[in-house]
Amino acid sequence: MSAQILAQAAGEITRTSTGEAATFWVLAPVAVLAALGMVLARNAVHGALLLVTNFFCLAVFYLLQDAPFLGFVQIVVYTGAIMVLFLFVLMLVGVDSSDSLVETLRGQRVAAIVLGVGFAGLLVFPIGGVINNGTTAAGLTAANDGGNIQAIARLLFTDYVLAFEIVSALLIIAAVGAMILGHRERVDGKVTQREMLRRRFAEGGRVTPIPGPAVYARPEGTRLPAGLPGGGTDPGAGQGAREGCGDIEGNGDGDNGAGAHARGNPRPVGAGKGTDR
Amino acid sequence: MNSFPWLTLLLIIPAAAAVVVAVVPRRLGTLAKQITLAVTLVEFVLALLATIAYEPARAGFQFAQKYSWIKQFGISYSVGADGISLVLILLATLLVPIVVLASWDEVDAASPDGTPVVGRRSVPAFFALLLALEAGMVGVFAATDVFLFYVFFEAMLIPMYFLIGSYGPVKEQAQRSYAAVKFLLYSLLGGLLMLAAVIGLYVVSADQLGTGTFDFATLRQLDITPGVQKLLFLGFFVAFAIKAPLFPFHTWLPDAGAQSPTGGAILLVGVLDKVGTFGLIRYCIPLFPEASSYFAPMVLALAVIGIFYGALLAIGQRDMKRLVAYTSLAHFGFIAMGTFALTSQAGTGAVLYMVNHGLSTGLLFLVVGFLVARRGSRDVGAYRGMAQVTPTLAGVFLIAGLSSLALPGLNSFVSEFLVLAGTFTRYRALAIVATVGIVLAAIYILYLYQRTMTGPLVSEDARGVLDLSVREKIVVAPVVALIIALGIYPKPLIDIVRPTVTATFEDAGHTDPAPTAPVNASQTGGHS
Amino acid sequence: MAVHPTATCQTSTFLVATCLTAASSMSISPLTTSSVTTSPMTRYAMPHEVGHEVGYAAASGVFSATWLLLVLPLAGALILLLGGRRTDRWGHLLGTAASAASFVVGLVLFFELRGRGAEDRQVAQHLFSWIPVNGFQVDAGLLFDQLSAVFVLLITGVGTLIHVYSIGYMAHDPGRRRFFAYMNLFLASMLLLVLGDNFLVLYAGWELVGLSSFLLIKFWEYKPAAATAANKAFYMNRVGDVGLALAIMLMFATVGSTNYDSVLGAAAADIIGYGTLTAIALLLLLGACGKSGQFPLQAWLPDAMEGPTPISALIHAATMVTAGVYLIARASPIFTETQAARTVVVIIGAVTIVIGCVIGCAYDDIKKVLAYSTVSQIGYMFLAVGLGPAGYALGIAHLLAHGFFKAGLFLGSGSVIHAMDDEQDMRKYGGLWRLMPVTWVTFGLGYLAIIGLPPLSGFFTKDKIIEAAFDKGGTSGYLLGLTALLGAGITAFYMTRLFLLTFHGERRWSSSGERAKHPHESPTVMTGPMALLAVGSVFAGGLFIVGGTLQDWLAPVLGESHEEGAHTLSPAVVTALTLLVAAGGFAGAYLRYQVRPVEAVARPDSEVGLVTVAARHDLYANTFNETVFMRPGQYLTRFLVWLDTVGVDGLVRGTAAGIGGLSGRLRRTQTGFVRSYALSMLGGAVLVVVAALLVRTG
Amino acid sequence: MNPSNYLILAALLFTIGAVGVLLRRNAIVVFMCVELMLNAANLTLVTFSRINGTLDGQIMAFFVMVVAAAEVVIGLAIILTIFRTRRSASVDDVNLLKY
Repeated sequence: MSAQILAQAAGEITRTSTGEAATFWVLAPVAVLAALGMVLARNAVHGALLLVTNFFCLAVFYLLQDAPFLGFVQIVVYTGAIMVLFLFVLMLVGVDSSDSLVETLRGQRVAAIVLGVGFAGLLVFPIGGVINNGTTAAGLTAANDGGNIQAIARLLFTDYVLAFEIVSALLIIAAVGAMILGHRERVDGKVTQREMLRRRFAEGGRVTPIPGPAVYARPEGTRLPAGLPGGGTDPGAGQGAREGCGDIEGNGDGDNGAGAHARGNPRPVGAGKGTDR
Repeated sequence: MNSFPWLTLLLIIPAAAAVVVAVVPRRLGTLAKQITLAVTLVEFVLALLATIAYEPARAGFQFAQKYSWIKQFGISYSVGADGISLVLILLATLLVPIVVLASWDEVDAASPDGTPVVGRRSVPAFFALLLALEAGMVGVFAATDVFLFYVFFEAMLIPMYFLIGSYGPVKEQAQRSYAAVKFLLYSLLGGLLMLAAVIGLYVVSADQLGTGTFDFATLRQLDITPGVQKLLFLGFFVAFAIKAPLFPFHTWLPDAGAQSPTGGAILLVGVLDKVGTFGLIRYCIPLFPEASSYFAPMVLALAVIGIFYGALLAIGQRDMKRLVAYTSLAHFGFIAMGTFALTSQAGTGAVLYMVNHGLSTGLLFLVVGFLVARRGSRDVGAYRGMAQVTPTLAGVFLIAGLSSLALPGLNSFVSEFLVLAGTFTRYRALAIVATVGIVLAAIYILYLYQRTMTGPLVSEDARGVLDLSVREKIVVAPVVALIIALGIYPKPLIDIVRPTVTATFEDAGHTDPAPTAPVNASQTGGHS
Repeated sequence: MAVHPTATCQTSTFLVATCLTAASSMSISPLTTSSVTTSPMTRYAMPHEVGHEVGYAAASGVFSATWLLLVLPLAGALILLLGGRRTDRWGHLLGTAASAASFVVGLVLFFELRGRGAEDRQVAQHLFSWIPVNGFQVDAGLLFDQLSAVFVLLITGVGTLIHVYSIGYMAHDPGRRRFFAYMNLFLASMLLLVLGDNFLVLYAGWELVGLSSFLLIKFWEYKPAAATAANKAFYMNRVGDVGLALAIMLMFATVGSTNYDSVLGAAAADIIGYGTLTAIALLLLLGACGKSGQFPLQAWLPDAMEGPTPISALIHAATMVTAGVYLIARASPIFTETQAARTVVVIIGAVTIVIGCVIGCAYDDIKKVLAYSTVSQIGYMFLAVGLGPAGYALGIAHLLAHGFFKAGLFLGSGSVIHAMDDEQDMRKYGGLWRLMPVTWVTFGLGYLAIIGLPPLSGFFTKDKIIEAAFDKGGTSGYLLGLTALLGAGITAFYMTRLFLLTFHGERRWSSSGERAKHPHESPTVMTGPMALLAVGSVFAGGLFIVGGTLQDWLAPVLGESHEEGAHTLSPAVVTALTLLVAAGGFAGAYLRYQVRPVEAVARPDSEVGLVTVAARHDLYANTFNETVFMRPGQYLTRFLVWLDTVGVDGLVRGTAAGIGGLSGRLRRTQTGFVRSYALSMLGGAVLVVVAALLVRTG
Repeated sequence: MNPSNYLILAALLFTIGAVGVLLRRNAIVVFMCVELMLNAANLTLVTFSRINGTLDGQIMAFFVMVVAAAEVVIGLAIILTIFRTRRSASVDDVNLLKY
């Protein structure tokens, strides 16, 4: 109930004709610039954030057009869920990778712009024509009499119930699909504990655990190699703390899949089985 | 006797036999041959009985049978024979047993340099293909439903394709497949155009008669507007011009003729190409009378060009089989000229010419096949002075050549003179030009005979070449006998063909031009 | 049917024999059932033509055996050809017997014909309906009338003599049986030609005769020269046959039938227009020239000497080459009506006379000289028949006389060649008269006949032609007369040259050393026929011309010859002139070749006069044919073969390659970049929107 | 205020999205542009729903959102699998399927 009141409230505020025009002429340029920004942003994350602003403007427009349910769904589902998913993937794929805007395909840029402008022109001018002859909007007051959500629900579960069921099936399939795509079959056999112990002693590597990092109080203590009881230093022990949180050098170099940084340090035995995202 | 289902029988026997022979295992090659020979002989006897049962005087199709096949489109399995188709069925059923006997050991014969070519080319398959081809041929001539005709028109190509493709000369694999594919594509292209025209016919019949039909008899009654008629005519004409090669569409024939086995070549040139000329006189003229008289000058021009082009090219050839193929290009020029001169003499002559050409070129291909089997090479240079070593072969070669250059007393003269005289009454200049063509005919035949048969023997090892074996003589004898008999007394054949051709032309509104100064009406006017 | 019989082919024998008996049995049946011919021969009298009635009586009684004339040699040929090796021993006797039997039948029919009244001496026998197609009704029938009777006798008579002669001449030839088979085939075809009652049957005989001459010229096949000569003969005959075929088609187109009675009746009744008639006549003339080796188409006759000598005698002297004259005589109603065509015939005759004589003098090969002499003598016959009604009978008379003495000469030359073991160069002969007396006498008589010594036949027939030529009147009469006279003179010259070189003068051969020659008299089987022919060449002329027996005999067929017309020169003067000219020729040759010594080797071209050089190359006829027809023909065929492979076939392969190339290029558009696909999608979207807008606003 | 203005705005946004798809090589950005195009479509749907006075447009927009969600899930999963194997998220590197 509260959502419905809230929706109606939001609807009334913005629907007065002058108010609507005002908000439109403010938010429309914002939406367009946000969209342009998203396209032209070198860094993907900046693009994502600009897209979010674009979605907010759209949400407002929905509210302006007597579609409070969609407005909120836009904000909650679209911006909230999908954009976050984007950011999440961006994080995995490399947040700070900035693309070079140099075009590789011959004539792609020119053609894209020409076609884009042509397409926009074709769409806008006829609609422009429509505006001049002043089509009047029938308005949704009649349709929304019992409240927008109730009306939508009535329609949804009477005329479009089949579509509704199919879409639900679609979502399930999407979820399963994502799982399948994400899953990586284990290639090597499951390493039992016996096996790990056998490997630990078989290779002749370090058997005892590595001494803890902060053996000496001095700030660079973590970098000094540990001294061995019989003199000399144990290179393995000088494991520095990680510099910064797991930065992954940009596009495609270095095996950051496993997270370890191979600076002369043999893979710590048993440190982790192929941790991956 | 007219209700006896001759045609269906003639159609089913080879088809069934083809299946049986195809199943015969490879080892039992000779068994396959014997079955095929027996079946084809029975088929020929049946065809003879049908001809005897056929009453030339009665108009329309005899032995007609009609069963609806695809109701929605009004397609029915309807067969019937008139003078023209019966004679061509007779030719087909005659040539096939001869081909079977002629290629008795050609398929698994040792390759020219003696090493036996065993296994790779299955003998039963070869004979099954021959039988399938015969079924296709009988079907295409017997069909009186245009769609059924089209089906058989295309069905015939497949066995021929395999015959050329896998049973041609052993060593020339590349050229063989090239020739086979070229033949198939060329004929299919023609077939497609014809299919378009057939469908056009269906549509025209649909809006004129309410329900569309493919039945030939009803389609003849339609009065199609000249514009549409011209289009449909061209659709049919190009398909038939490709099949019976007229001038510009002929390039597949020499390749196919050279690369196919002897048997294949005889059937290809002897009967398969006749489907084209048969189509011209059976489908193009009756169905589209105005269009055919409109296009007649064009076709005649192509025909005359074909006569000279084929003859001149034949003179210039070194490959014997290609040479014979080009000669039949010239002969088809005569046939097309006869058909489109639109007089009953020329038409009867054209149909007779189809039969005679089947015999004379068939014999020529047989003889060339025997030569190639003996010396291995198709090049003319490999043979000189063979008459001293193989006199009977040389004699038969000469008879075939003389029949091909239309020597009076042999079969082709009757038809060639009819064609020329018939054309003369309507198109004088054309006939004069065409008559000069018979000199070229003499040149290419006798020049070939001179290069291969006369003069000193080509080389000492040719001394050992054998003359005709008994089997080969049995193959050749009936054809030679027929060539001479049809030359001296062609009346029985003419009596069968003449009524149908006269009816075809009169229905299409073409009557023979009367002589300008008739001496006594009683003798000339009487249409017997 | 040149099926070489050495290898037996039993089955084809059986089959071919059955179809033969079938054909003949069919012909017997009409005889036995109804003696009257099946198609009623309506008789129609021509309104104004005097006594020239065309219409045939039905063959009855003994005439019902007319077809036997034809079938006997045909049967002989078939038996010998298909009999194979078994018939080798008696093959030649069978051949001669067949020819003799046919001659006997011919004689019987001839005397039966003589017994009848003058008007119903034209007997037609219908055999069977050959090509019945609506308006084109052609029946195979035989016509035995005065003209064909005379020819039958000539063909079978001279034929039989030559068969007998060949027994001796071909005694040692392995292919003797095949030779006699072809000779019988030739007789049968020639008889078919002369006995046919229909132009198409004549055409059939015409080409079959061409075939048998082809077969016999290339009888010694292993010699390439013989093969090429045979081909050349056939090609040139075929060129002539085109003319004949077109004439027959024109007849059918105008008269609606090709029978003699219809066509010749229509011509006589002046129904056919003058233009068409001239066209028919000229086309017939083309056919005649092809077959008789006249002016434009004479190149093949000398080459035909490659064949054995009996053949040169029978075919290329007596019978086949005269077929052209027979054709013109048979079609006399057509030629009588067309003045233009006859002038062309006369011109061709005159030109050929001169060509024949001039070349005749230049050759040293005895058979070539005789061949060219034949060409010029036939020129005389063409000249005669070209003069119109007056000349037909004279032409035939000269033809018959020529048949005798030219065959005699050829057989004589054959026996000389035989004696000098196949040496044909006259410069290698000399002084043979003492060694071969019989040949010398018979050859001599033939020689005297041909140069026109008064009592012999040549004098009568040739003199009459020269007289008729002068009687034509006007400048053309004089011109023709003079050429004929000139021809007579040159003929006397080269014949005397030939006679002296061969039989007189000193021996230019040796009977020892490696090229030893032992000339001896030929066996009686050869000299017998030569003697008979010699007798014939002495009396034949007189028999035919004196008292106009032949002219009256042929009148019903060839029309009355206007004997009483005004003479431009009195006959006595003409005769005197001819004798004078002949004597001059004789004297010239005698001085040149008897008195002065003859070199054994002919002088090279550089030393002899221009005319002789031209004559040695057949007045460049062959070179002309080669440059105008053969050379361009070869280039044309080579060009067309190239055009076909590159042009027409190129077009086909070109389209295939084109489609291949196109698809290759289209393949390049799939770059693999998703963005270029997206671009094309956007392009598509733009097009859709444009289309939608156009449709909505349009 | 005339509702068609929204349509013009939607058209512009759609075109910007389309051009973005064509120009950018980073798969994720391309994917975001697609999302942008979808939202532009949603805006038009809602506008037409208002013009026609029926709610069908909004329901259509609702379904578009659901489908967009499903699509994003799958799209990103694919991008990740490609990234895992090829270490690069550039669209141009995935060009093996060509002539």
